[in-house]
Amino acid sequence: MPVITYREALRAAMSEEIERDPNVVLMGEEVAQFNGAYKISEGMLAKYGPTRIVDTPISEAGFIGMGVGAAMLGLRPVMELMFFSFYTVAFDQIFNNAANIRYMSGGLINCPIVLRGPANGGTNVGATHSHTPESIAAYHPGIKVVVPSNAYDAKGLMKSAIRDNDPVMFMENTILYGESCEVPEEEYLVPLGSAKVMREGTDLSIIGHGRAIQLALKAADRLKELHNINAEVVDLRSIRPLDEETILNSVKKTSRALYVEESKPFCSVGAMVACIISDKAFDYLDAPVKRLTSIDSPAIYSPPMEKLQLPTVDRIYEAALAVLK
Amino acid sequence: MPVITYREALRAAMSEEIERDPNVVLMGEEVAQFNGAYKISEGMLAKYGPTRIVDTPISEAGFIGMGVGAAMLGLRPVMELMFFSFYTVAFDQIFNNAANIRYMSGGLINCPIVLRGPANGGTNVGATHSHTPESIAAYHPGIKVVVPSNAYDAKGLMKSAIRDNDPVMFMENTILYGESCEVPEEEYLVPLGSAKVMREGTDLSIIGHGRAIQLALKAADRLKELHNINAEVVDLRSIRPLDEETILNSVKKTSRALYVEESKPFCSVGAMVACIISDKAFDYLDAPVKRLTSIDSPAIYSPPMEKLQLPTVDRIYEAALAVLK
Amino acid sequence: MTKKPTPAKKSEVAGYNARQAPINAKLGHDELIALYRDMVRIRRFEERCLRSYQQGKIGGFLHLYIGQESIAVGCASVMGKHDHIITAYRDHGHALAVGMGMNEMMAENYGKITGCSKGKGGSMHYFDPSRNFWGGHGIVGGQIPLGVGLAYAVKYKGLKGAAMAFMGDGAVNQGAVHESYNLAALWSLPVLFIIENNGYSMGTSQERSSAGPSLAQRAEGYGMNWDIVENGHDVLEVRDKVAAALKLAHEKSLPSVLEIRTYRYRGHSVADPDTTYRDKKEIEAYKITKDPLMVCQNSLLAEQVLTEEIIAKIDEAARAEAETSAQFAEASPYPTVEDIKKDVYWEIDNPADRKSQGALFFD
Amino acid sequence: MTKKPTPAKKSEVAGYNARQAPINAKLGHDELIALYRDMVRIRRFEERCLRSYQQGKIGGFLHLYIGQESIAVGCASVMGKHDHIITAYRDHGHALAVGMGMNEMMAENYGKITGCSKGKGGSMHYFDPSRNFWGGHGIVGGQIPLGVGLAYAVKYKGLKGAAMAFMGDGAVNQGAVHESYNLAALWSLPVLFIIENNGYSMGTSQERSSAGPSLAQRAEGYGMNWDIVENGHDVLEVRDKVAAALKLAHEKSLPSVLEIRTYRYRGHSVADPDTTYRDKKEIEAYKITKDPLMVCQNSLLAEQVLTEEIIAKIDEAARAEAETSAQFAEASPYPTVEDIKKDVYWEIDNPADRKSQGALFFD
Ligand SMILES: Cc1ncc(C[n+]2csc(CCOP(=O)(O)OP(=O)(O)O)c2C)c(N)n1
Ligand SMILES: Cc1ncc(C[n+]2csc(CCOP(=O)(O)OP(=O)(O)O)c2C)c(N)n1
Ligand SMILES: [Mg+2]
Ligand SMILES: [Mg+2]
Repeated sequence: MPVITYREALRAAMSEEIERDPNVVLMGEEVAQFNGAYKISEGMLAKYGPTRIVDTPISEAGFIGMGVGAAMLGLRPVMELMFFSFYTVAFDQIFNNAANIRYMSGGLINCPIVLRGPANGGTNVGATHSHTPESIAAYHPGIKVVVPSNAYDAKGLMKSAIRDNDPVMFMENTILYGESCEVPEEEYLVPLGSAKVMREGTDLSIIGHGRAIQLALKAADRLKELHNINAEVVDLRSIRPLDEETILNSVKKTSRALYVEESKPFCSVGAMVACIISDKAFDYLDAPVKRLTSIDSPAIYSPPMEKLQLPTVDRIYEAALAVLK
Repeated sequence: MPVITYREALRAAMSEEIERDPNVVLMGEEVAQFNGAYKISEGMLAKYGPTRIVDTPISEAGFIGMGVGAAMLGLRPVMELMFFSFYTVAFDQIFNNAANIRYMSGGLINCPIVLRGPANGGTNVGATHSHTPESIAAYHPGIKVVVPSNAYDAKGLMKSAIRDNDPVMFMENTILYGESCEVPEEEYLVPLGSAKVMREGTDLSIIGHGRAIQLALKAADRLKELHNINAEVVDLRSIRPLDEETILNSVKKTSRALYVEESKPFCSVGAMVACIISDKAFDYLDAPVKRLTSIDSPAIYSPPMEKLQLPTVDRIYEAALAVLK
Repeated sequence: MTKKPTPAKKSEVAGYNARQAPINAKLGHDELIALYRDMVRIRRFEERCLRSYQQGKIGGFLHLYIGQESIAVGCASVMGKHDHIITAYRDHGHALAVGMGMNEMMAENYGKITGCSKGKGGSMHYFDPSRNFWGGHGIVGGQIPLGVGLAYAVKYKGLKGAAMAFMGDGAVNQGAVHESYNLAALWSLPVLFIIENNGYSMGTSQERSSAGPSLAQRAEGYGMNWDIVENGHDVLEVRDKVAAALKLAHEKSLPSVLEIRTYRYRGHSVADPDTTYRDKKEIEAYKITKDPLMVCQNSLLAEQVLTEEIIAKIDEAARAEAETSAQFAEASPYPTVEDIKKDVYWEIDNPADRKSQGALFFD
Repeated sequence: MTKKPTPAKKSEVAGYNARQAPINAKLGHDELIALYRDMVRIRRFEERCLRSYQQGKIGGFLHLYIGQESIAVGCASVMGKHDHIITAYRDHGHALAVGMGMNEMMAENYGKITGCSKGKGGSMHYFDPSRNFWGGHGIVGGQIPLGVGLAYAVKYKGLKGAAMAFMGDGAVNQGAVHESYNLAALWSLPVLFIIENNGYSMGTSQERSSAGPSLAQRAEGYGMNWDIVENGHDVLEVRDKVAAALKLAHEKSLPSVLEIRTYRYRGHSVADPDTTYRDKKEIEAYKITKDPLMVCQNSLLAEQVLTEEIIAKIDEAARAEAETSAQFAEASPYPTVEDIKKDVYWEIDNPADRKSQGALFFD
């Protein structure tokens, strides 16, 4: 199977869908002539032309709202936010218009739009550019939220997201863009709402989403190596819809759970999942569900400190040991 | 003690602080000449003049950002959002500028701003006007979030919020504006971050915030009357800072907890509090922490349905019984 | 400096007469009467809404369009097959003008399942995609980028059409509006930004909210076509000026800003006491000299297109239609608790076609 | 339609000579040299930053101001006691121009605790309230309402001062900028909106992002004063035009929009390959004919204000200062893990004065 990067996987998914459906367009700042700030769309302008790959001015509220309007009339816009953090200036268009238009119209209107871009810290770009808005987005009924942790999922989920008739917020990660894994050449879809057991285990469940999963897998290796602890690692992949079944099955098996994520702690996805586990697997738990998040402050710039602010393999490893105590 | 409304309490708090500190100004749409869309500022223009009570155009990002800039230079603006829902168009100014400016400047700059307005459903104004953003706001380190459930707290918390050197989001409730309680004539402050046991009990803890507390008190009466169940009711009053101690003490006493709030369920404040309780009072719990929220959809317009979408005394009563089973 | 007098309107050509403009000159009696009738229907519908509101049958806000009927009717009357409309919460007039029925509208106001949005949107959120009507939006200015998107889609599909995106005089100071102007002008999108300048945003007079010589003239900063419809109460002038802008959009894919001067008779919403910010006399003066219905009626009477008899019939029919709609609404059922979670996700409403898995709702 | 040629600049008076403008004519040799020196210091500092970045000492983005030095220096040189500055992420020039030290700036870039923001903000987020410098902001256009707020506070306090709010040519299409224009014009706030038009927003040329005749001219829609500084590379012309707008702000409390034409030599940020969207020749042509340092140097040489010897000394001193700052940064410690949670809440950092209770941080 070919090994490709997360970046290439995203590009392949968008390209295939653009070829498949004439209503799919990719829009955003610098996606066309500049080939994308993070080169996700490299070569796509040359291949698909300026009708399908569209550079926008720096007007996120304007162009995302425009995308919502176009989606109402049948287009399927894929909107790149250069950083997902810039959703802050388009918040109203996303959470009032995209999220609510179906409801407020009594089901008359669909909004098949995808908003995508990197939603992570760790690249020393400071507090305004390092938002992790998955819990905020998923708070809103009407919205779907996807956070792929690897190239295979990135491709399969992106294709599902573009074909989805509901608005999907697709949160990528600049640090993962260059990471590779095996990705089949044949077409495949990863359905939204299916979590994936990335590593089987019996002693505790490390559940999480996004890049934290990659770190969790390393921490799990270390737990095995140093303590012969078998950690199961579950990647949500999709926050809303949420695969509660896979989460609960894992915890029922292991009786202990740790949630890992890059979010800030207050009202994060991890808090929600911990709350679901504590409720629905109450009788199975041998210890409280623990969480590991970024340290609770705006993203610090200082490069070595930002590394430590985010979850690390060390911190996950320590937290896992604490859950087992 | 005089009995005054929540509306009057807010007005009194702002008036006292305006008289006390020449840097306090009240700004917002229709706050001056129109006397406030919900008449919170009635009479204040006449009393304090147009320098202190300022009507703004419909430009929330512009005028809230302006408030942040003025706060950096020493003003203490109290900004009315006619509906708190309109924070959606000012999201960037609030969560990037107000929340982060102290951090990004390494502590050189303070932002003593208060954003206030009604953040609730139940008045049949539809999905775009009925946001409950307390979990979203409190997700952001740098921000403080307050949700008073009665006139006494509204006054004491507002005065504390205006004197606070950090940005405070002060979430009111249109349905409570007309509700009264005893409020002392002498000056008092309610500190941010102190929860209040509104009703003592031993059988379960009903914890919550905002108007849901008023409903919880009625449900508690009914539990007592019909089943001789003694429910303790704890009002957070402040979401961030959060009074974990009062919450945990209550649950340690009762061993059972129900969280009630008007939010949507996903990643709500209740999820966070349930997660904290399940973690820190793990050994005390006789049953999983349960939550009661609004039904998970955008706010419906239909008046009788919206009533049912929100927490009701009936639903709280039933949920409490379920926790005790 | 910011309070410069309004400049001479581009369209104030000496001797201009809307009735003689080609688009109006060609109108037959039936068409002229239809324009009048549509305005009467809006007014009678809203008067009936007001009664229902006062009876507590309608919740939330009720923003009446009374006084502005000539705009929605004039604009809708020049719409072609691929032209679209989107507006704010003051949407009854536009909805009726594009052909929506009073029953589904009134039922919506009552929060009934038979409403155009199944009782989920209310008075501020009417929609009818089958009639190219895209709402009905509550966040001031928030609908304008959507309007640009409608225009974008029309152009993308190669259709000869345009979007008319309506807003109030207070809405022009929202950032999203400015971003929309730039996008439309930059990409030559067939969109008409139509400002219904009724002089007030809630209790704020237009001069207290907007700097600059006129609202429409801001278009110049984007190199965009603009015009002011001084006599917005004249349905024929509205038709003429809007048709000209539509033509630019259809034939050259160019956007325009049109500022239409108008007036609202009622408070901002029905709950607004409407006593603090304007003089009763101001309202009366407008009613007497510029009421859209009366102006139209008088000129059609003078032309002998209308007769007192026809007028009475139209009025009676409109009242009856409105009354019937109230009865329809009254008799209709509310949505059920189960309905609350419908129409949130397409996938949930179409379970046979659902591709995703897992929980989409929580509690 | 949207691509109209730029109109005649208001300020292009025949025979205009910036050197003879009163504000410049009165400058002594030392002052002229100081202007030159400040520009050299910015360039040498940034060149040193670039080396450190390439060595991996600086993380994230590095947006160099090289080519635009005349603007920050010209503007800062006319600032009075109550004048304030706020800008975007391309902030090194403004910081040095207002008097911040290279050490604290370089240390900030290195993420050290000795940095002006204690290593928390990085290159994009410099601040120095003691020098009326309010950042350094990363969200395009987001700083502009804050600039209006600075002006509001100055006016509120009855001080004779103004705020200069800087932005790029790409930023003008953010909604917050438009809202700010309207507020400033409506309320007559003493604010200068200064657009540093370097022709590009990242890889997008100005014509591809903004419709309309010129960026500055959008001010007319708000009845606001505006001007274009065609020769933005000439520090004296910048001084003259900005001083005029400042005067309007100080004396009449009026806002202005100034568009200053300039150019950046480097990529948008250092990581930008800068090969896809402009021709190397375009850069070279600018460097040869309009480099702000060379233009200033040449004219001061011609006036015999500068000599080759002074030039060399200034250059040497600036290089040494920059080198020292890199050593300072290198030698400084990083913040600690404990520092991560400082400077979030005033109350936590001032525990003796804390009034609130409960947990402010979570895990
Ligand atoms: C972003 C936002 N801010 C404020 C409001 C509250 N609000 C609703 S309508 C309105 C006045 C709008 O006036 P205008 O645009 O002139 O329209 P009109 O009501 O006159 O038709 C205001 C302030 C809102 N709905 N959305
Ligand atoms: C709201 C927002 N959108 C996008 C970006 C990413 N971004 C940073 S700088 C920039 C270009 C800005 O160009 P311009 O305003 O001309 O300033 P210049 O870089 O030329 O100084 C972009 C797109 C951002 N930081 N904020
Ligand atoms: Mg109006
Ligand atoms: Mg630029």
